[in-house]
Amino acid sequence: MTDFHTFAAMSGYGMYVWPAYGLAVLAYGAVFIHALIKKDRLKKQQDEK
Amino acid sequence: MDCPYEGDIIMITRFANPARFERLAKILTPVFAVLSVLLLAFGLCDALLLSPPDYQQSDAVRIMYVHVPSAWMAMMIYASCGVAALMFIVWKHTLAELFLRAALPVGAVACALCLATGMLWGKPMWGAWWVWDARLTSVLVMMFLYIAIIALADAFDRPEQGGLAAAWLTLIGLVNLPVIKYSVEWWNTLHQPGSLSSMKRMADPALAAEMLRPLLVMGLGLMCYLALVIIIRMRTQILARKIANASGVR
Amino acid sequence: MNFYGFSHLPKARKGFLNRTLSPITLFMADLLTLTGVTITRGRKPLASDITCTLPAAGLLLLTGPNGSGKTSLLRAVAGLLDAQGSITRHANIHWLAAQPLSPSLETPRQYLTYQAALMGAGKLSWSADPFAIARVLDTPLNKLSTGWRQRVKLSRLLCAERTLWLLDEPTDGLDAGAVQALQALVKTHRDRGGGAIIATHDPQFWTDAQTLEMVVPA
Amino acid sequence: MMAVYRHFLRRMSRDRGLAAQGFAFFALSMMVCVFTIGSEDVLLTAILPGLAWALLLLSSLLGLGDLLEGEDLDDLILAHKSLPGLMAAKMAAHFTATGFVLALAGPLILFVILPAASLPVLCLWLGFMLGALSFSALGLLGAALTLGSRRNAALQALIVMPLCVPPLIFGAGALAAAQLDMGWHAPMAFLGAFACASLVLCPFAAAWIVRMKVTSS
Repeated sequence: MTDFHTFAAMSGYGMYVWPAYGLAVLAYGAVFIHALIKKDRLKKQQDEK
Repeated sequence: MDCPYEGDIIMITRFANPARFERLAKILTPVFAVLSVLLLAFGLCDALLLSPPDYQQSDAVRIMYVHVPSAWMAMMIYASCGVAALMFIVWKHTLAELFLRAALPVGAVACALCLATGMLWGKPMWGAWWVWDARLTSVLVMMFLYIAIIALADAFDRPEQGGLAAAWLTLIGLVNLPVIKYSVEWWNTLHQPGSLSSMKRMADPALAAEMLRPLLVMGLGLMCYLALVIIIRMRTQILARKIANASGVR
Repeated sequence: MNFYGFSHLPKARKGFLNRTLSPITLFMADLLTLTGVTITRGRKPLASDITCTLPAAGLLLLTGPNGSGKTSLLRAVAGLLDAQGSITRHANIHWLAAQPLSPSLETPRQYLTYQAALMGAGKLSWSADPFAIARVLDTPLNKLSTGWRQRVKLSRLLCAERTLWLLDEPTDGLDAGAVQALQALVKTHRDRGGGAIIATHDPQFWTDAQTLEMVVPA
Repeated sequence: MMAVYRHFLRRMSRDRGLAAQGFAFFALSMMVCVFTIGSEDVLLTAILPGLAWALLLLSSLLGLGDLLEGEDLDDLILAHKSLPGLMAAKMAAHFTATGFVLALAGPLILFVILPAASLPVLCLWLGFMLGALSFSALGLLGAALTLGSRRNAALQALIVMPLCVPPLIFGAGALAAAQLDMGWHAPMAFLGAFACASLVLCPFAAAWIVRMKVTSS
């Protein structure tokens, strides 16, 4: 438990390090998911025809 | 006729054919998917757990492993867009336009992340979210250029014209970016010569091998990942054009 | 233009319609050849596979419903629109678009001087005035009616000497007198060996002309 | 070519309306800034010259909407003059209608507001002239790029402003250096170089873009 806490604390910089990684995961993930959703929607549109 | 460039032109048109691109993309998609999962998984572990904290910045240095790859990708995507723009203007390859439209928003996201993570790194290190440093300012200008190009590409009733205008602006930006970077650097040395040297040390520390490794792995992983995204986006656009052609709407 | 003996003609000529009526084409040859011309707008073909020639002193009417590509074909002939097939121009052209002049603060004199300068004709001098615009020459365009602005636009034909006239809906907004003046002007032009292509919905105004009936693509 | 330029200028300035508007915009913005910053001489001397540069850029964006739009581009393309030359005439018309007037009048406004001793006259005028020239050249490029688009004005600002960063930095840098009694010739030389390069290149690029846009439509 303490191991996890020290890891999460990032020697006091946790409030900067984790948002940085969080933002990156969110933004890059969103780009990927957005691309997939758009593709699926078009695929469906094509299949309907 | 004896044309020394014939081979090159054939090479270019070979891959500029959307059907051939589809075939290539079908092979590349799984390759990039697997590579990016492996590299990013290992890179994240390495960046967060295995690599040592910096002796000066301690664990805050771990922001570097998302910040620097984002900066690389923002620049690399802009450079490749510049090449695509040139190809589109000179040869009018549809695929070049597709690449531009697919890659620019991705590059803008990378650029925005570079700025955001940079701010998150700057606050604990320099005590300020934003410093008017040469490097930061020129990346900010690049961000605005990305936004301008994307806005321009979508601002026309006729999409071909949007693509053409966007290609031109990309090319002009490609010429102008070094000028901007240079002017900003020059401006900065006039006003605050102190911060530049210290900033340089922070941005390019003489990296130890244990820190260089996660950086490179993350960089490569991000490159594969974004290449995957761009390929998916390009295929989506090809699909959209096919549907538009089939329904007779231009 | 050297081939047709234009070079010895001075570029700017004072009131050329009054002074000389020398032939402007020395060889009675074709002014324009279209071979298999196809125009696509977006991905939709507009005019497909058009082949025709315009002889010296010829008049070609482009007729057809809206959207059949009359304007696009004229623009392609003028070199303002990319087209497939071959378009060979043996003459210099005069292009008059269908859009009416914008009602700006400019006077017709200023506008025509500008047009003459743009077409490399040097200073404008008015000795021929078929459209009777002399009395409005210094009235700003925004004070003129549409019909008068159209007359001013047509007067551009006198600003510089060109062999092939491309006129898009030239009779729009004209009264009977002005239409007659235009007919007379085109006739004089043709008598001297010049040619014209006119896109129009009123083919009855023109006699002794070839007609190209354009159709709306399916 | 003079007749063509005069026509462009008439179209641009709508019988000197644009120049007056640009001047009024410049002066009014200056006044608003003084009201918000406060009227202490030290503060104004430090801030206003740099601000004048920013306002010069903003006011030279004013005339861009009408620069190519509404003009009959067909006539320009078919003209018996080179299209880059005509584009250069457009650029010159834009400069005379907006930048030139402001480059003359802007420093005058500063002289009125600020203590005269603190202002480097030559640097101010030269910089404003060269800066306004480069803004007009880049503005022409922006107008060519946005030709035929929707939501024109905002887009033009978005495109032109990032491109205008170098002349802005060089010009404001020269001014700041001159105010501090440091050498301002180097930044001014850079500004001149940028102005020359953009004056030569932008008409060609704009001509290419305009021709491509018209003929491919």
